[in-house]
Amino acid sequence: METKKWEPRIVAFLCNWCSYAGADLAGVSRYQYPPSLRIIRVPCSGRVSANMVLDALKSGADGVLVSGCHPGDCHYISGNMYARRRLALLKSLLEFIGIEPERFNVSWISASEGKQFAEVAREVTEKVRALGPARHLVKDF
Amino acid sequence: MKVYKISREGLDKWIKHWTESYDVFGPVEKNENGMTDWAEVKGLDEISTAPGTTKQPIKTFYLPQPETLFTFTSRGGEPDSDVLKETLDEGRPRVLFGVRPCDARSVTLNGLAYEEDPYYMANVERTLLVGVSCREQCGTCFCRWVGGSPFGTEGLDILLIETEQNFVAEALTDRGVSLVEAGGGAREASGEDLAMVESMRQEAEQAMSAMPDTAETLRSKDLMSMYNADFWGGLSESCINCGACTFLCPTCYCFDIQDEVVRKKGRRIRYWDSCMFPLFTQHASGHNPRGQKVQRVRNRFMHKLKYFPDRFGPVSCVGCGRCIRECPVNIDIREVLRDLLGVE
Amino acid sequence: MAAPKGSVLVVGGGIAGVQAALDLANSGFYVHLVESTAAIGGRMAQLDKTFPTNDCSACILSPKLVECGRHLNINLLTLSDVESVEGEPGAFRVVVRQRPRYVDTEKCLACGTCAEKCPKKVPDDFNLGLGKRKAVYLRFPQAVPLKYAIDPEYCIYINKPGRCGMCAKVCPTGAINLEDTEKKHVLDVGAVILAPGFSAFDPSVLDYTGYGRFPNVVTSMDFERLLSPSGPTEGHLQRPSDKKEPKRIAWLQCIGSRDINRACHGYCSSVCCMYAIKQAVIAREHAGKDVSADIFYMDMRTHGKEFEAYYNRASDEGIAFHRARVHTVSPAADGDLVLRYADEQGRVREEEFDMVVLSVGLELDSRALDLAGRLGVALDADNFIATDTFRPVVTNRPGVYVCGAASEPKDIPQSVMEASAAALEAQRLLHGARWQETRTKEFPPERDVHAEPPRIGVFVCHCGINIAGVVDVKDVTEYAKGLPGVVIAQDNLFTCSQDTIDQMAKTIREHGLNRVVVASCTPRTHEPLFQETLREAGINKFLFEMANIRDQDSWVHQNQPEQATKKAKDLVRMAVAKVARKQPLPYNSVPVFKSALVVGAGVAGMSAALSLADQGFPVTLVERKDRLGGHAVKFYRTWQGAEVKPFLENLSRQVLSHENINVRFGVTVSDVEGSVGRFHTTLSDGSALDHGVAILAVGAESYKPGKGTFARDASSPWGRETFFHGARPDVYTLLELDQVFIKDPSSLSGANQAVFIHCVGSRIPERPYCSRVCCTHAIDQALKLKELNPDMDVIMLYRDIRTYGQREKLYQEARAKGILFVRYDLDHLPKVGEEGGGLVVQAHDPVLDMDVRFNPDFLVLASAVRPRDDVGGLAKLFKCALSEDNFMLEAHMKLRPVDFATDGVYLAGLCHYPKPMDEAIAQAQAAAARAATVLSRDEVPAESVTAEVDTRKCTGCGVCVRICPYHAVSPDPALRVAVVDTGLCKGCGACVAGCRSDAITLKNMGNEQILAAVDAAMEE
Amino acid sequence: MESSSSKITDEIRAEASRLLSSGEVAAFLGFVPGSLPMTVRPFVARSSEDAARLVWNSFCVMNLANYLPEVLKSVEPPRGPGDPEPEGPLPRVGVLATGCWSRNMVVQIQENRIQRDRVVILGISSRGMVDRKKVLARLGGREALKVEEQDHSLLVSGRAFNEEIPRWEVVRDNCRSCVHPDPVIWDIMIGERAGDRQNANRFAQVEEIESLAPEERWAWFQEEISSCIRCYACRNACPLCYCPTCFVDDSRPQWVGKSIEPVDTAIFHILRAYHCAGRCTDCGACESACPMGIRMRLFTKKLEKDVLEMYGAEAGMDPETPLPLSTFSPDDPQDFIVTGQESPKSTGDEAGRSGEVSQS
Repeated sequence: METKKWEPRIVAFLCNWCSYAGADLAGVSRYQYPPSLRIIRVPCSGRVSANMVLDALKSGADGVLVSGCHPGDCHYISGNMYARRRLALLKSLLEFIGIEPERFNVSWISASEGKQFAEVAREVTEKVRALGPARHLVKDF
Repeated sequence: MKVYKISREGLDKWIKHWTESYDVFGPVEKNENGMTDWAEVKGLDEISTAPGTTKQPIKTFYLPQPETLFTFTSRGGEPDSDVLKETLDEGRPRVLFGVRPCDARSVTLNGLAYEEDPYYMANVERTLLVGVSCREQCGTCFCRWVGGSPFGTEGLDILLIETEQNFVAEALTDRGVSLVEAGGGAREASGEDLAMVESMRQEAEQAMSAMPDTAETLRSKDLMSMYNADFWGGLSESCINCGACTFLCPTCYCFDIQDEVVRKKGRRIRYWDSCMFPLFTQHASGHNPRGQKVQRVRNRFMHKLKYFPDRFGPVSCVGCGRCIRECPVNIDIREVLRDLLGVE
Repeated sequence: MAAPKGSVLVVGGGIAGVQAALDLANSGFYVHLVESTAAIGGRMAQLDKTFPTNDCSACILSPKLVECGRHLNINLLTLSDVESVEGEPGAFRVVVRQRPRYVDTEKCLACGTCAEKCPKKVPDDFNLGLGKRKAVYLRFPQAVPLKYAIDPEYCIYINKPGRCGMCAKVCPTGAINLEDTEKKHVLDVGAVILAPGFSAFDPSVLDYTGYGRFPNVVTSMDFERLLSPSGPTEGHLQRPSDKKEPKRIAWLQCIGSRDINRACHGYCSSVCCMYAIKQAVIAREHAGKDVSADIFYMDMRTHGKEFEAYYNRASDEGIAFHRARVHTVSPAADGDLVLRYADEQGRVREEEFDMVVLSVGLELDSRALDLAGRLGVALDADNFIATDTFRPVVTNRPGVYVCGAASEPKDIPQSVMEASAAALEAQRLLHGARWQETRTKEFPPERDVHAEPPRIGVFVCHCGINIAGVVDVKDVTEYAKGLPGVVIAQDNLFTCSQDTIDQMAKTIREHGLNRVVVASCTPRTHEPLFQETLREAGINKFLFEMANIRDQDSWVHQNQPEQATKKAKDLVRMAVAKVARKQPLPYNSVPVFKSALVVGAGVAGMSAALSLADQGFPVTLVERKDRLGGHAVKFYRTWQGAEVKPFLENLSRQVLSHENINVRFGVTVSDVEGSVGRFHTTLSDGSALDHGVAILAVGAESYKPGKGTFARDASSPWGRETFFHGARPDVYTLLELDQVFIKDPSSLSGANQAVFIHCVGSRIPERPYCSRVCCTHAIDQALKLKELNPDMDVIMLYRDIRTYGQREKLYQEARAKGILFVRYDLDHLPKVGEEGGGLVVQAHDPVLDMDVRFNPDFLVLASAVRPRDDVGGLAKLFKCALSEDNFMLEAHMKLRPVDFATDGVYLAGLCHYPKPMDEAIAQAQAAAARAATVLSRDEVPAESVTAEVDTRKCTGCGVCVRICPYHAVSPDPALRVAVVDTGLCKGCGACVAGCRSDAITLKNMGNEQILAAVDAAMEE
Repeated sequence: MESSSSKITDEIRAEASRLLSSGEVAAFLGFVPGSLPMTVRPFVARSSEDAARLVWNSFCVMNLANYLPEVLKSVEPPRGPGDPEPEGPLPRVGVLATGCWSRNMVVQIQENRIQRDRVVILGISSRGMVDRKKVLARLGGREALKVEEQDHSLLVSGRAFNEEIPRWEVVRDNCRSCVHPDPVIWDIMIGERAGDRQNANRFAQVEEIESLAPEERWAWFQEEISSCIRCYACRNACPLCYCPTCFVDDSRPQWVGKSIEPVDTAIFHILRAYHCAGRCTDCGACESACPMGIRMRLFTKKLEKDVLEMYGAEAGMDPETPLPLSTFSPDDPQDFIVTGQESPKSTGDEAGRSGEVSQS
């Protein structure tokens, strides 16, 4: 039976080496999670700029997930470290202006964490689902 | 022209009657620093009586920011994909109540450039202007330098003049007469009233410094000597190239057009542009004929004070003083005007 | 020896043969790959999923097969058998007989018309007779070469000329040649690699199993086919008798293994425990969670990397494990089956099942036996090809090597390792002839598509039922046709199969496509394959994008087909939007510094170093201590009985005297810069070296319970047990006992009793893996004690005895010699105490269900092999990862067992996982072979997706310069802008996200492409 | 009695005149009086006559560092793109700098915008600048025709009114919360250094907003930016907004719409603030320049607070300390990371691993 409930749309920027592989592993291990994520493969979480996150929200994403290698595991040595600062500040600023904190999420998922990936996907989806569709920064006309 | 007399209460009733068929806007106190701005009103008591001009000019009603010109979809596959559909907004007519004469003039001046623009003209059609004369001039007012008057009627449908107890309403156009009739309760003004208004007008005009024939003088000057005058460099040095002056100017009407596409829904919008911005004249090649700040600053003034008069007659400035008031670095168009008039 | 030949013969087209062929072909040798069936792929192609990652076997294998099939330097000879090998190492003359295919491979398009019209239905041998095929057939859907063949045994025409001939009539290209004849190929090669694989044990001889009599008793190979989407039931689990979905399935272990009575195979087949668990897990995945799965076993042998965790997970998921041997399978009503078995306490039980799977063992194929005979290659007592402890892939015949299950039952990663090791032996032998007989690939010139509007082709893969079982693939394909820029959209059963790939190239050309989207599995495994197809079709390979509708869609939304289909459309739309904005990129390369760094001078490190040095590549061997040998110096003998010391002395001598090896004692690696081809490494003494590749062989440590508490975690089942290790002289670890054997064995002769405790520090929550080597090592030591004093009582307290493969014979011998085996489990742990100055060990005997006490003269702890604490630091320097157990993590657990995800860095030995010496040597050689694929080249490809500066937007603020982890961005002082060194840039994009001005972008991974995907994702 | 501002004015004139006439600097960046009360005009003095016009008062709200790169370039001999740097030292420029301006210059030095050795900094410890809008607000629509500055008050007069306003009450918010009034780098100090202010509750305004509920914060944010006309005075007044093409002007991709629709305005302000993260020294020029009275400084102030709390960094305090977003520490806080531990437990269809339900 398919459940008929509102399915949020979440843009997920996943680094190629850890989190995208972790998402693959979730599939290989058949861990099930809601069909809400739209995964965009990026080389590194360090590739994800504040502009990109805002663009996803502007385009109508109900939530955004950025996921990279655990600190210290970055395939590119330190990309995730820069990402951590950038995204921490962005997250804080977005919350400051009243964007619900649950809309923008950052996680670390390694290539061996298929289960964790599914759990993060579930957690993010359910939190966003509870908020309802995004309104604040969505461009529409 | 028909002249009426109306009490304060009567004016309030006008507004209330008009709201049945019009959206009525008036200057409303927006925040604690005493500045007023345009907002929809339902009665006279909402309207600010502070002297001077509103924060924003009334061009926001004629050149909305943004104005959708066309819509389209770009989904591909569908028959109407990528086909532009015109969206001329013929919305509800509206009355702007409490327009200062300088602002009202801007509609006429801008209309010289926009007379063939259906979007602009549709807005002119649907917008009725009820002006109010200026009894007090501000430190930044200079309408009498550029062909205006604190009692000017150009562009207005009705001009209100506040007398000691009442208002005198000059219905300047047929639209103005119908508005008065729609408002109801007005009596025709007496000869006494007319005489009083005339003396008030003279008093107010004489209180302001005036510079006659500015446009004629500027038109008669040599363009290249103005262009090459050496004060531009010093003037532009303090400019930060923001758009505060142009965006708050009632007669700056430049725009850019861009397509916005969201989730394959698209629209072509017109939005304000400013000659102060480096991108203003940038070519697709990357070349920019006005790449330097000095060129842009010069263009702003030359356009208002030379190119526009040369083409249309009057200067493209109504002397409202907003640019002087709001410039973060105190660039004062009156100094530029004096300098230009002094160019030999 | 005269100048050797630059060609190598590889016999057997299974995964081992394929890997050996690829390693050789990629390191400068020409390979003749001889396969007896009509297609390569071997047993692995017949498997459904592989443990422990549950990767789809065909999916991970397919790219290798395709690479092999398309490789310019691999000559594929199918339906072929080696008749003779004459000559000497370096110069063999080989005669190969190629049976007729009756189909011209040049003309066959694999359209299938012939098979459709062929009137003769025959049992399908690929499906082990479970289904039917035609006399003209394709071995399996992803077969390489993807060409039909006619089975002469069944073909009507061939058996009665003049009859039938239908295939020839309907073939659209005239490819059928019913008069085809056998061909004889005479090949001159320098070396021979045997990879003939294994046959599954035929259980018909075991009457008690009912196999052959009861249709619902199947072998594990049968069951793989029943699970496989390309199998006879298309992946729908059905039992043979009535096609009903079985709800109760039993697996019987050790069928044809560990059975000297009825099956004549004493050895353990090593892989059956894991595959049975895997089959139970997958069966429940296929047929639903209400399927019960019961595994009947003797010892659960999950001794490989991540295996124990897999076992634990299966157990947690509800798979039932019975330590019991089934003695009869008898029929019940409706085709059901009754198992009679004795439980551990000896009580006889009966249980009914819908289906029984026999976990059959591995044996050498009879044709391989014949081949060995013809080639004069010796066999061992178990009829596997004999090898040497210290030369694990070398046969008795010089120049002839062996790999894979032909020398001992083994799993896929071990086979792949040996394959690379065998390639290494050939490289070592023939390095003088490198690049002498190879050819180079020419791609057609690429069409300049800059000015063209996007013309996109979309290929949507069913992946059997992997995708199509959940996602409506036809619907997705139709949808794709309407997307902007899409010219053509097709769906394929397996997009990665050779025919689809060839068809794709053709479609690209015929429709003038300039961009391609494949919606299938993950780009992490399949992107290179499809990208090469673009190149072959004359399109720049970067004009490609994948939509991952399997791993990230159908597999994770198995119960939501509608939503999964909608998501698949979204993913395709995103890929189309993204690819439309991609541009051709240049193919960059980096010159190779032709020398290697090997870290760690244990047996693995020394073997790796010698393996490369012997080929002429300079090697720097770095050892943190001041001596060679690592832990091996503490070993007494290998499980085969060979003493370690002489071997080690000889190896050390070779290393120290080798002109190409520079040994650096007492130093460690302190910094690493650069990447494959041009590493620049700084050592702890401040010296630095340039090298093209690195092999990490830093070993592991022996767990010492006496040092610190047993467990950091007090909740460990053992609590803070130390076994008096370190406190009493009569408590040894295995290595400590080896020291006694080496130095003073007679001191033990007087002892009356010895107790061994197994799994000390292994298989507990804190360290959940099995240490693999300890069972064998402990039993070998027990035997040694019996040698010293046949009257000594030796007691082994164990959990499962994991003497995998031929190590099983030690276990048999131990039992024969009266060594007592008492099992314990985590609920009944042995207790060690002191009593009157001596030791007392108390254990619970589960068979007798009573406590037993021992007063041994000494206690031996089979303690864990644990990863070195500092291994993470080294891994990080080389940007390599660790597994959850803190061993080094290879690029792929199944098929890339010695590669790291970081190019140009390889691993070997115990830093990968606990392993015996022969396996460590094989892995070291494998690492060297893989390294040689880089070192043998003048340049290796470099990143094409690099950062690029728009100088008009750049302010020269230097943020990117500071951020770049590779120092690839530098300021241009004159222009005051940033400049990117594309040779150094790895394409991470950290600079891009750091630039406020949008002045630096990543080619094809720029904001334009990413945002197009975002926008497309949000479209309704 | 002479006010402190007029004393400083005299010193500035003297020093600027000396620097210009001696040739130590080719130009000197300061202010001259404006044409309206409470205004000054940034001015480039190129002669000692020019220098005599310079003025210092409580209305010097524009950050002069904004003009420095341009003025530095204007005094260089002309050269084409790609031409090598001219031989020998390039002409220098003198400039006034308070605490926040000097820190801004430090950031610009770190970002290769200006070269330390080419600027001669006249340091002034700031007493805080007056917010003209606050004065206007107190006048309630009455027009100030004359404003006279005293050390602790402003004397405001207009048509039929005279009013004395306590100075500190109308000082700009950024100045009221300032803790580093003294220049960080300078060559010549005008007047005394005041030392760091210890007691200023520098983040009070931010904390007040932080204490609101998310919806209240959003309402506040929307109200705050609702009057924005996208004139970019804030951006252009900021010395750190110097991108040749601002993100608002990018059309491929179009990060933000160009008009004043609330979403576009919001994204503009978010990104403008974000781009100043770790760089902004809270000079307040953006807010002072805004014709619409938007307090966009609050956004950057929030980031200033975060950067200080999370990374212990303050922009422009030391040229040797890398900017916070171009460095990292392995121990940077990451309590915002989602781990999936709050993931809801198995609920039928889409949760858990397929095949996870125990045997029945």
